[in-house]
Amino acid sequence: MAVIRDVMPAFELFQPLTIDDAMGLLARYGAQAWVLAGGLDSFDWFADRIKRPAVVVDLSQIKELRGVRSVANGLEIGAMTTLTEVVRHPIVRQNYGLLPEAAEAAASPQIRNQGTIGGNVSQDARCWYYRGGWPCYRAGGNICYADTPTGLNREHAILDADRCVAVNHSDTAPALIALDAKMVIRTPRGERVVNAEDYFIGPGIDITRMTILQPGDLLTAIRIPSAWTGAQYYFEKVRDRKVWDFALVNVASAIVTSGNSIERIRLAVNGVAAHPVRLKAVEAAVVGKPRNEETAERAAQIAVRGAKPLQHNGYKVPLMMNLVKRAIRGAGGKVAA
Amino acid sequence: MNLIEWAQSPWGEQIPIHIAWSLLWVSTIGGLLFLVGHAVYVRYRAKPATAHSEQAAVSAEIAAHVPERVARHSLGARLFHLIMALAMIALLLTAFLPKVGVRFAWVTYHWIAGTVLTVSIIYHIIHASFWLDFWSIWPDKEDREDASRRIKRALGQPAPAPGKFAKYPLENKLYHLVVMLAGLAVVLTGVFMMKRVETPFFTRNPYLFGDMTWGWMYVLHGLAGVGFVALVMAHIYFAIRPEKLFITKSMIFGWITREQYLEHHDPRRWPVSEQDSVTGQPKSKTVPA
Amino acid sequence: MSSNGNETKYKLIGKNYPTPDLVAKVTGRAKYAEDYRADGMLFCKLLLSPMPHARVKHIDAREALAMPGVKAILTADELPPPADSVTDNGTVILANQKGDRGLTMEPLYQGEPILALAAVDELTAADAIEKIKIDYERLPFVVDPLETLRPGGPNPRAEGNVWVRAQAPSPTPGRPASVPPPEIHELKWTEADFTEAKEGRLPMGKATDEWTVGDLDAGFKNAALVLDETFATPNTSHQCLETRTAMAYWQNGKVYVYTGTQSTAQTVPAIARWLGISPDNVVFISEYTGGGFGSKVTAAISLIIPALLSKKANAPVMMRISREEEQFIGRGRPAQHGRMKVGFSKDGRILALDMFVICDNGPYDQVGDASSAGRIVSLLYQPQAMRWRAVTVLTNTPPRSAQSAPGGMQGITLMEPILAKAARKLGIDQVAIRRLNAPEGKAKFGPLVGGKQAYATSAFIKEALDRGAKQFKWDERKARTGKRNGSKVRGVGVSMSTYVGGSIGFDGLLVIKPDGRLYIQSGIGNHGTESVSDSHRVAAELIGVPWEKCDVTWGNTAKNLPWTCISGGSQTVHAMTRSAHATAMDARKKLQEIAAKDLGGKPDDYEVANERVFRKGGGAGMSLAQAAHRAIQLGGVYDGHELPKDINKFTAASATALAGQGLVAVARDNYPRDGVTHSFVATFAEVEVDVETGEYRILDFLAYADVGTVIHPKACGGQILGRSILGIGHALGQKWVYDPHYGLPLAKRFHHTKPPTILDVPENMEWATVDIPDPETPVGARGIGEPPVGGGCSAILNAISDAIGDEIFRRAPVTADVILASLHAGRPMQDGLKANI
Amino acid sequence: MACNESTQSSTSTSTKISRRDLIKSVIAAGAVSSASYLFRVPGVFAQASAPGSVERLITLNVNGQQRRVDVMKQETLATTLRYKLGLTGTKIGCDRAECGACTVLVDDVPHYSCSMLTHTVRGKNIVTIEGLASPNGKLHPVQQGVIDEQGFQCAFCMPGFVMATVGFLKTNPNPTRAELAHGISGNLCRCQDYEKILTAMMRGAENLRNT
Repeated sequence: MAVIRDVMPAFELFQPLTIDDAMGLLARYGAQAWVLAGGLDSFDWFADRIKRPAVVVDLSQIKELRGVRSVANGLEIGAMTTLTEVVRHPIVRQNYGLLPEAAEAAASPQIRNQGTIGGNVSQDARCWYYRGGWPCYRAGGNICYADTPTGLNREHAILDADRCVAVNHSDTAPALIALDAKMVIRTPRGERVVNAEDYFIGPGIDITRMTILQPGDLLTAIRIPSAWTGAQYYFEKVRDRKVWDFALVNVASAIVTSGNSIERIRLAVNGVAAHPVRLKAVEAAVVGKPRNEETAERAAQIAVRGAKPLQHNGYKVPLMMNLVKRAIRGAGGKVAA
Repeated sequence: MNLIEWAQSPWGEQIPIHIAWSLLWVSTIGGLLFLVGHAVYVRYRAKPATAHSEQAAVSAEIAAHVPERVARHSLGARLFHLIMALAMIALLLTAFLPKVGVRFAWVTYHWIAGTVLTVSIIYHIIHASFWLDFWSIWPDKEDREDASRRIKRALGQPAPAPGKFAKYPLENKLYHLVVMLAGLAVVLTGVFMMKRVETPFFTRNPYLFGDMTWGWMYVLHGLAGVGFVALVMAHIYFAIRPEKLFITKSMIFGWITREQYLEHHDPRRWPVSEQDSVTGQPKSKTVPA
Repeated sequence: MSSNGNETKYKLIGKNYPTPDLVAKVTGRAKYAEDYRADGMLFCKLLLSPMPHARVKHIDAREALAMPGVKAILTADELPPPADSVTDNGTVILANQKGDRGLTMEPLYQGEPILALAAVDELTAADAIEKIKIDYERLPFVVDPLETLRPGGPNPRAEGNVWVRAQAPSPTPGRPASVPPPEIHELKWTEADFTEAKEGRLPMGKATDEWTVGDLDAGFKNAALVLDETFATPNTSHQCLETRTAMAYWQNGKVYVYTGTQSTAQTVPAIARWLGISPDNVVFISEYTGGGFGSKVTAAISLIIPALLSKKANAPVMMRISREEEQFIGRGRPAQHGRMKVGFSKDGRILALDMFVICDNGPYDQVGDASSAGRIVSLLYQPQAMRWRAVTVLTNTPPRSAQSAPGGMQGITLMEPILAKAARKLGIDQVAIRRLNAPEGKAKFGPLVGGKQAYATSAFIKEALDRGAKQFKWDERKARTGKRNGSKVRGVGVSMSTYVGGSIGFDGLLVIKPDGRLYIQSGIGNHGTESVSDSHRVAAELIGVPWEKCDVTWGNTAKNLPWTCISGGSQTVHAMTRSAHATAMDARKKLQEIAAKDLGGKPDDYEVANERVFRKGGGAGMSLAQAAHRAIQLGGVYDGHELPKDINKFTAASATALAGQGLVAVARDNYPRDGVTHSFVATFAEVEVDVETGEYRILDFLAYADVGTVIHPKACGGQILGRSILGIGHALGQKWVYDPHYGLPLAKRFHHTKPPTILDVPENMEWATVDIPDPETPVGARGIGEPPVGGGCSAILNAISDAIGDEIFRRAPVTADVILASLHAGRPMQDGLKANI
Repeated sequence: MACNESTQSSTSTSTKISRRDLIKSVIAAGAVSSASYLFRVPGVFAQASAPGSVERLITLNVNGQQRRVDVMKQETLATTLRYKLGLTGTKIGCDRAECGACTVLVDDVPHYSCSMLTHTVRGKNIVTIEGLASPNGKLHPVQQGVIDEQGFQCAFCMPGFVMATVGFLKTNPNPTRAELAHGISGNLCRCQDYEKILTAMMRGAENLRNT
């Protein structure tokens, strides 16, 4: 079969109005069905004719999936809320400033106008071998082309790689982990709520998926507890182009200090593994410590323990260290002028 | 139903990547059907297996030589069998649990178990070749004659009664043959496949072979792998069948009783003597006429 | 942003004005190739080679052709054979049988079109393509020029791996001179040659091209400082925002082709040659072109696919080229691996320069980048002695073509970091060392031809350096660089840059009609430079007609256009202001003669200005409208029934078609020119590097250009900064990435190939011009498309090393990972030799 | 920049279309052939009954007009605008949300029309470059800004930039140069005329404030 790209294959389209109808459709069509949110990841796969669902279930018409609601001790963001809506929402800006900062770092204005937070956290890997349609592990094959003696892996993983060395590129994911967000998932067996960091899985567990979502599952909302409102936030994304580019590495942290010492902290990075990495060891090590260069240095050392760089991504080790330092330093992160 | 999963290589060529995992169910169900079928057959159709021909009757003189406990499996052999069995179980679980939805980081366990299996098999080959009665596990001429006799009798045709077994029944020998082939297949392909994952043994190099060669290697590994599901089921089944229990026990304790020996085995083909029980080394010797 | 001067001298030249194409562009009415429709238009899709090098053994398209809605397929077997071409001076360039033909049975790179299929819609076409079965025989391939030069390295083509210029046969008297195409030879270097590679230095084995000027050894002997540096520039795609989409149909034996081009008039003979038909049977429509940058000089050969399919299917065929297909067939700038050994006197003068370049040519026609790199370096840095050696190596990567400042950009980028390093080592100011080596006046350059070097028409880059340094506050900024401010370090960089700025000898054609308006025919391509109308402002200026009364016709060769230069190599404004000048002079002469005939006296007694021709010092005269009437009555030379002998036949045909409509002015540019026209740019940049992330920002940027007389300041500024950023892209991140094991491209998307966004450059960038007219051309205008490119890239590279030192990068682009890794390791962590990583 | 909520491991093998479906679909396509430049009627399933199933014949509100149009299920808005409604001012530069040439306003918000299904904008107000100037031909202030400053070179990116600017100015009518640059940073210009473009768009913003 000759390969041809850039012509979207035909599919059957459904635009349910309620979550229940969507679940019904997913149940009916099983693995044949593809869930469409903003579509900016999906259309790539379709247009390349690599992934060819027979049925596309477009969530864009489901009102209950959209918008930001205040709930008991926290906030609930519908999975289909666009990144721009997240960025502009007054309460989110006021109490959870980390998230809009991360959301605004994603992609480009038009993409943020259409891309949803649910889609951003659920996006597929961007490894150029995988996306190029090469039959790698993640595509169901038996090889990783990026981790070979000649593989080109500048953007790839330094942590938790298992055969596949692709990374997760979501900018909002580490922010949500830092905010201790919960993912609300509708499954055929009912509703499930999981911690943000448990929503993501590495290749060791399931080499063809980035999240715990199974066919028939739906991410319906993201809950952010009020526990971290008023914390000091830090987000930074390092990328090649200043806009419209994926993170080489990004970092997000929420820190509550008492006096000068760190009382509580949540810290996560992305772009270093197939899943956003919550740095629990660092968190444990810096709690109670003063927020100074020494602590930052220590944190950086712990952060990259076990890092296994490939031929072309060694820079990610110092980069991750420096970003962790900045997150710990806080107050702009960059060393004082 | 397609037996093999194909993919397009980076150069657009059709290459196999692995077996269709549905074969796992084929193997499992096939295995079960065999067990049920066999159980039913034995229960209702099979003639009493005791009817042996006279010329097989054991002279008291020979019987006198047979010790109380006839050593059947040396300690080394038993340990090997145990380790191999454990490795095999581990391999099957790590390979197929994820395929049926039990998700965990299985690769490391899998290659470690694989390494254990490989080493144990190497040990077995050497041990069997130089310390054991190497030929005792291979079907010989008499096995073939007995086999045809038994088939004829099973089909109700006239045929002389089959003789007793040597050390190993023919089924046992055939089983060993199949397991050996499948085992060598998984082990050889598995060793190469370790070049594709992170292990302490090699630097990762997936380009050791071409896409096509690798593909067939994965297919072979997969076929042998699912094959083992059925083989292991059958093995366990026979191990717990009442009429075979004494063999199973012997794999644990190493010996069978004289009665079992005399009942099931042909001393001419598997001669034993006093000192055997002492050394625990069954060794063949010429039988006095 | 300023263009000083010219305020008084001219009414139109040097003034801003809304170009005649602007309203159509801004309202969406402007039609680019994909915007045309035709009844029963079919759509075609391409089947691309999945392998970097293979032979097509068998094609089975039965299943595809049996599909409803599938109309026809086209394979390489059905293409016309490559044809010779004839230059304006009659020289025959023999066809290159090994060139790109649009479709092939031996694909030489992954993505090369093998066949095309036409169907009622694209989905049908795509589904049909997937049903086509092709048996390939895989062949050896190489995507890294150094790998094929290794002993026993694979060859990209059966014939070999390097282009070698063939010896031209001695011209037989009576017959026009003919130029044979270059030949492909096999060149392998020795293991000994490659020992240097282990130390990261470019191996320098046998070269295929070489020239030397001056005493190199003496130069190095007298040098106070000798630097020997290896550096690599990237392969980069042109990535015009409009892909080379094309639509075509046939009518009464003529083919109508709609696609983008840089050069409307000159695309006609190209299409005729590619299709093997007469130029008279080609109608070419290209009113708007979405960028070219050298990749659409005479459109693209792929246009023959819809043209031939349309003939076969007997229906119009639209071929939309996708962005990924554009990455394959859209052309690219060849990477150059360079090694420069440069000897400086203690005050910074370049005494000797030994330049060696390997040019990654791709699989097809030889690009001239290697040789122009040598010439540009020799002109821009005026070394007292110079040797240039080069190998143009074929690889199984997409075809290359000229990209803005072909070779010049690479040569300057290989040289500038060395000059910057030398200045640091010798303790000389960066501007000063450039000024010291900069060309001036009729500066000589390049190889000796017939014992003489070529020379520039003029060069005022020293003025540009001086004024630029002042405007950029160079000394102020210099004082605050290199100091750590938190995690940030600033650096400033300056670079010189130049490229060819004009050709000569083309035609102009205009008609003054009885309505008193000036109808200007333009054969220039409309691809954003605005020279399509700018150049003709000269004619309006000289004939004294306000621009409001001028109508420019362009973009459709059925509309009687004159023979025109290709818009490449920044020729256009120079060449076409000259022919506009000549044409205006022809109009003036004819007006004066008509006036003399009617009103008595000699033609010289008459003046042409303010839409009139009148007796000098006042008195009798007539309006241009009246003169146009008279021209029609007089006929002959006045209304185009008699034409000058020296104009191109293409122009003659157009003029003949216009004859009788008014006063027809038509002329060839026969003005003398002493020297080769070049424009120059002095480029200044300040960057801020974050040493904790490796990211850097361009804080400020100034390009100070020597372009002669500025015709249209805003368009000029657009070119200066636009092409500067094209260069900057090569510093920031643009490159190709190929997997060496499979020889396949990985970077195919914009987020991989990284063309600069609006946030990657400062929100305020400055440009200026020295405004000294070129003495060798009537209005003094030179081209400015390419000259800024090398400066854009090099100024950034120099600013980075000014901030964080010389031991950071070994190639362009310089990305965050390189900076961080090198700073972390304390040595350059970048491989300067591997290609496409 | 990604948005499929669950990356289901949908089979990458082609959706088999039986010959009958194919012929059926082509006959159907014949009925609308004049419109179906780019897409054949999909013959996947004809599940009309299911909740959320969509009609192909829909009404779009484009530049203030109600337009009946036959839209394939997988059709993108850019395709519908260019090939069904003849609005070719909207350009396709990459078809992958990477260049911005296809930017249009959907309920005043800039979107990449190449990367959204036409069916998702039913009942929304779509404005393209053709819809900016007033019927009497008077240019939109932002368009006028381009004329005033000779913004853009080849201008293939221009419609997208103009639409992105018009959309951004609705949220921030008085931006700084830096703010506007961020606002239109989802548009690529390969002529790299950013300096002049930004100047023209700033002028457009000024024109808009003065109207």
